[in-house]
Amino acid sequence: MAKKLIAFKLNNQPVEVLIEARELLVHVLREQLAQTGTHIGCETSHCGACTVDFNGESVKSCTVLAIQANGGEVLTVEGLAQNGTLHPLQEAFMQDHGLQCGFCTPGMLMRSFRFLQENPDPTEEEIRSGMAGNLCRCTGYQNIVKAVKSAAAKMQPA
Amino acid sequence: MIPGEFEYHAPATVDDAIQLLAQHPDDGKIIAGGHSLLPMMKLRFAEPAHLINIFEIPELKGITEEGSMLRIGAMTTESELIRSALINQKCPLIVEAAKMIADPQVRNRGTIGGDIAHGDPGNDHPAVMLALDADIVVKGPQGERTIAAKDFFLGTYVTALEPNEIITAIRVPASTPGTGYGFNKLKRKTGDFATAGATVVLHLKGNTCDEIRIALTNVGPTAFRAEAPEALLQGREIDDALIEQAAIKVMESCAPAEDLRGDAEYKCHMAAEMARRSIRDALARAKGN
Amino acid sequence: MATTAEELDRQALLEGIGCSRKRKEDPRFIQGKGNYVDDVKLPGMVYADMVRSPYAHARIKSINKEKALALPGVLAVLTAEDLKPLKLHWMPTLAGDVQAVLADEKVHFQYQEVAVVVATDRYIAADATELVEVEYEALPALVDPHKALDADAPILREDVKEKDNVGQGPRKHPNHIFSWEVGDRDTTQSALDTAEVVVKQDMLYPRVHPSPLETCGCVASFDKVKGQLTVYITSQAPHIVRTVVSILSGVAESKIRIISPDIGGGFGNKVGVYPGYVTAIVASIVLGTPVKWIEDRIENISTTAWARDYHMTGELAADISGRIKGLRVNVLADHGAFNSHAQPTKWPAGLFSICTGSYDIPTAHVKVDGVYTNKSPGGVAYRCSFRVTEAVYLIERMMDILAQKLNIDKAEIRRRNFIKADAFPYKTALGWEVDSGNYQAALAKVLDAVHYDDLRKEQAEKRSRGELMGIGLVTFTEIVGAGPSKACDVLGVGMFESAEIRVHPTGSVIARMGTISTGQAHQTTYAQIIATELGLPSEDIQIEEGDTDTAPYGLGTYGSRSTPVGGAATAVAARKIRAKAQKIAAHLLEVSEADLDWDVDRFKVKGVPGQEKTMKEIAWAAYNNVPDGMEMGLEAVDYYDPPNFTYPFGAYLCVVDIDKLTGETKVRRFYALDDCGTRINPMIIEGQIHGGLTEGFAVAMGQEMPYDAEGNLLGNTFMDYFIPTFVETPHWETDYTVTPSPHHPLGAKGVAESPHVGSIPCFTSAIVDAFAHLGVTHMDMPHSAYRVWQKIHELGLDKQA
Amino acid sequence: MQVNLEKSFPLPFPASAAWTLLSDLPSVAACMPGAEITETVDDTHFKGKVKAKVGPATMAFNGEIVLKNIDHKKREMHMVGKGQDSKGSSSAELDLKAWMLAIDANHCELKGEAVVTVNGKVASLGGRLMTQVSDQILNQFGKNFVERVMARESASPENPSASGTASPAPTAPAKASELNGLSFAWSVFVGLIKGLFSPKKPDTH
Repeated sequence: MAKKLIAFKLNNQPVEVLIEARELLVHVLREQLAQTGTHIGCETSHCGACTVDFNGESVKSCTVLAIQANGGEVLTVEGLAQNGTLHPLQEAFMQDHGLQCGFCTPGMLMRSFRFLQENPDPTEEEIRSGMAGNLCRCTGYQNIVKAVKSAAAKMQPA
Repeated sequence: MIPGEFEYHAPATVDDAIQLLAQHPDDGKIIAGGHSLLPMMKLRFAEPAHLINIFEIPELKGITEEGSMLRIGAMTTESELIRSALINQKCPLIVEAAKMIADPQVRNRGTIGGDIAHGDPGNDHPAVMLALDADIVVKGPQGERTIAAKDFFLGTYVTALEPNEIITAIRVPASTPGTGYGFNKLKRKTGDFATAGATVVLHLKGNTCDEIRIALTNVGPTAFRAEAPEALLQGREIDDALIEQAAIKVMESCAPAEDLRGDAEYKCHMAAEMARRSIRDALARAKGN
Repeated sequence: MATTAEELDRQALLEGIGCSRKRKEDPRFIQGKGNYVDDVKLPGMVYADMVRSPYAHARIKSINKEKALALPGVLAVLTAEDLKPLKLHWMPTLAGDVQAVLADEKVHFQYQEVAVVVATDRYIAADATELVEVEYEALPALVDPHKALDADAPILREDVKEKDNVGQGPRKHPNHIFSWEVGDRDTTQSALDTAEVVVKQDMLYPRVHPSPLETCGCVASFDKVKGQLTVYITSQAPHIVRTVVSILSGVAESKIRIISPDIGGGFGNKVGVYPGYVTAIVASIVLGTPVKWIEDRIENISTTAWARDYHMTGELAADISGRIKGLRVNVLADHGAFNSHAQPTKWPAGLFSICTGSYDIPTAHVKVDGVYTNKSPGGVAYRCSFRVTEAVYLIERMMDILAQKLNIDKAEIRRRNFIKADAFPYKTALGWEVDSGNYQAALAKVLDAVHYDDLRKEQAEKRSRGELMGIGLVTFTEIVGAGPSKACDVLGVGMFESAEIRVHPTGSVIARMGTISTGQAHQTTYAQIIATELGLPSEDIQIEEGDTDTAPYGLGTYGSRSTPVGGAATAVAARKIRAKAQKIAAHLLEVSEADLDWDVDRFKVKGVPGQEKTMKEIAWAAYNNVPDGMEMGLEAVDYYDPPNFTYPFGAYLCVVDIDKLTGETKVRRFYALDDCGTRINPMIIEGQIHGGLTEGFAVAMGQEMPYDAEGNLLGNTFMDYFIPTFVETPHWETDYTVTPSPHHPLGAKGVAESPHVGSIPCFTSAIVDAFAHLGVTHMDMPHSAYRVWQKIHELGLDKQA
Repeated sequence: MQVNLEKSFPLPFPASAAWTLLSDLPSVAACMPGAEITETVDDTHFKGKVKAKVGPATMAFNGEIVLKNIDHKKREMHMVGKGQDSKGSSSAELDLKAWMLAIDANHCELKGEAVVTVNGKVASLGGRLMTQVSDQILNQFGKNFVERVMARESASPENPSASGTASPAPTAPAKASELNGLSFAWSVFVGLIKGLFSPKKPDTH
């Protein structure tokens, strides 16, 4: 089947890539664009390890076709730090021990990145429901909740 | 898990989409948010040769007020429903249901039209549409027609939508004084289909229930209205004893299949319990309205 | 030991043992710069995908590859026939059995590997798997292990039908694998015969799957010119993989390089050697190009190693005061189609005989029978030491049941039977020597913390109102750190662990270990051990593991053995360096070694303030000014063979409220006190405990691998297989006591698995307790709403007024 | 996994008339949605294929049908069809016992007991819907069967109700079709069969 050229913004940089229509966004990010921070965990849109920010919303990139990203904007964990400065969430995950094996972490960060824009001052319960699309097998979530909460506090305008 | 090959189409308008569907009657498939269809394609259960993406079509988006009705574009996502001030104000039942669907990321892609068109007995909007007495607006080569929700859901994956038609919008009545709703869904965990769900919309005139619709999720081949308990409650002052009688009738109306969520007996009981809760919630809200 | 403020300041700078040091691994993971197997991309790399059986039991009549081979981009399709000339169609298992690499004439479980397709990209490989035409003749499937030994049971393993031993002792039926017995049968029988009270209970520990978030996979790369094989692999035991691959392929071990890069969680699932790895290696050797094989989640749940599936019967004999007189346990173990469970080789039931628990039990007898069924092979330790989860579940359930029978509170019955704090080391009736413990203190601390008496009062009130509230209690003892090589080996390799430490002239350090972190942060914690032992800052200590070309041979990370064995090796290697450093310091300070005191990060001349050499100074001197006759350099290696296992323990308490109308359980409170001896990094310990408790919650409340009568695995995606989310997961409260291990160089015991082992029976204890006043003594897992409701319904508790 | 279903479809014809159709296996197969006999091996052995379309999902099975037993006296037949999907990842078997039950001279019922067994991916992943989908497929079969008998009977000169009347030409036998294609008629049919078979009532104490 003929390949198609698509163009989108990836981590604020324009990219062009030749794809088959059936290629999943997560595969194109990882294999063609070498952004391997976005992971594949379940492939049925349950685990959230493949979460990226797409046109200002969190999506599971295992269940989005790359061709659907044509003309859009995608932000992955690789684009979270700005000019060499870590995002407050990245700092908080380290500070509060919000990760262990690290496999779910990019998805957790990308979801919490968007979540804190949707809800800048969440309660613990709101964090838990806002992050319910991301699975972690290592941490038991408690320290991730803590990290998101402490990042939220840091991100509050003074 | 990798989908088979297909040709991708992204029509700009509904008419273009309908035309594409007409060109590929046997092997064309509409994709909305894709969270039901893409997993089936990745498992190679579904292998459409032509995938017609309607997710981005502008005329399928948006929520507007049309007199006493709300018109919801078919491609409105669950997240957009939850965020909509209009829906929150005029039809909060939809918000409550949408919040219980899947998880935040999936709700950003999942659409109300896709949820309804798929015909899965486990989907949540069908029962909500039945309880609201909604209209499903569909368009095909012959133009637009409206199908009442009660005539829409025919069986597992079988709906009144013709293969050459697309759902364009949903029309639901805005809530009126004296109307109350209840939505209760039992699920094993976040992201699961309901073990059983019950949606109730009722209207009180004084203390008398003069209108009630009870719709059930995942306890039959499709979402359906439980008419016997409705008939029992209609025109009555609903009290606990009556709710209990209604719950038994709910149970009798269920025909669930056994799966990992439970056997038929459990599911029938859970449908009854969800119905009890939804009737009580609806009553409380109707009295508060 | 640092005491002065100045010493404490210097000690703090080291970030050594006891410090909640932030993790060294985190910066790469939070920036998406981890390097997991699927991130590995080599020039010319191609992709493998599996053709799998739809049947649990069938004969393969024919395989036709033509259509698949005709698909552009397909490079090879391999079947058992292709592997036969290489003698690679079967592979040995750790348990002395063999496992089919690709199905040879028969398939024995649903999703079994039948053929492997290799193609230029993973999309084409996936397409091609559908084009391989396999003709099957379905055979009756054996799903229920209780029927495995029936006279008319279908014979599964025709390949070993005639053998009277498949690696773990004599067997009595073609579907029988082994019988294993330990303890004193006669004294136990007589204890049961003469006891004032006997309780007996059947219980099923269901088959569950560890499901790390990263599935299994590998990239195999054979360099034809150099004759070298490199394999990037999701393995918790890379050195063992190298040995196995060498034995299988005939390639010298020195020409094989196994690299476990970052691993996205293991939990036991990544201990085994799987057909996917072997076929990728073969394909790479055949094609001369790197081959990647990554399984999807369905394949992971359906084919790679699961845990448990123990059908247990426990019997406790006791006197009327609740004092235990004897324990008997019989187990039917479902091992699936091939006996490829991962236990130390001589232990067909792992360390299950730790099932006497924290209690002083005078006599005991255990018998375990393993059988084949048409299910996937496995039987690993899912976040636990070998079969210890099953053992702890058994004894803790039996303690509750005995308490109930005698109407004694479940805390009290435990107190009456604990091994006393002054009785350690304690030799159990089944032969273990428990190194240290203080169970009374741990239990007392927990009961105080939760106001146990108030909880019981609240429960009594709720019961009187018809509400269901349960209090679970567990006082467990684990056995971890396999293990003394006299007792434990893997394929004949003793279960030691290794560390190699090199101090550079400027005082920075590189150290390599034979273990491999799968999230436990070895880079962080091993550095802390070395920092304390050598007085050099953790920050300057680089830890590497997982590359068999550079790391010393080790048995890997599972069964909580990294700290007990790897940590000990690290400490001992560091102490060897410090001993040499002391000699150099004496030489530099022109005193005798005996005149020197170690002080945090330096040697000081006794009684002469200011006469001292820091470790940094000594490191420099090690490369230019050593005593006569001494080799230059500052490094050491240690292969640590532990004298004993370590025995972490804990006391857990759980409070649940159950919705009578839906069967849903709300875990209102979970209080976990762990004693893992010396605590190296409290932050990481707490994180491990949170994770272990959450996995325990998952197992107790929802995980199962249900097979239908035809042997189809139902529910092999994350839609059905229960992985709790943020929403379902309870809030955890943690606490600790410290009872060091007397034989471990640091006094440490290992921790990550205790919360899993301990929490599971605690959840069951709580759920059953909610119904205890109605005479319920046991309920099998998983305690899903559906199953709990069935009990409610059976008891008529859901009747509406 | 296995699904057991019992079915009953009323027919306004004598049992003997309906039996003619039921005893002809290729005709029976043609009533099965998406099914087709591709080869008649002998009187009791056939080869065939089934294309099952369930919503967006499509599965094509190739396999064999064996007529296990046919009893013209009792008007009973027993057939077993089994096949493997063309992708090799699933298999399905239908064990169907069907018989005509005479109600009176002009009415009968098509009775059926079906055991549907599926293996492989479809069992693992489709279990949630297997009962309902099997049920629907059998309902479709029943509907097609009824229509065929009706078409045949109304076309038949021996049929007293058809002969001599000016009734319009009988409609062509319903094409054995995929499940979804017939949704227009579905609601009517659902009405028709409602109440004829009811699910097992739960215990409602």
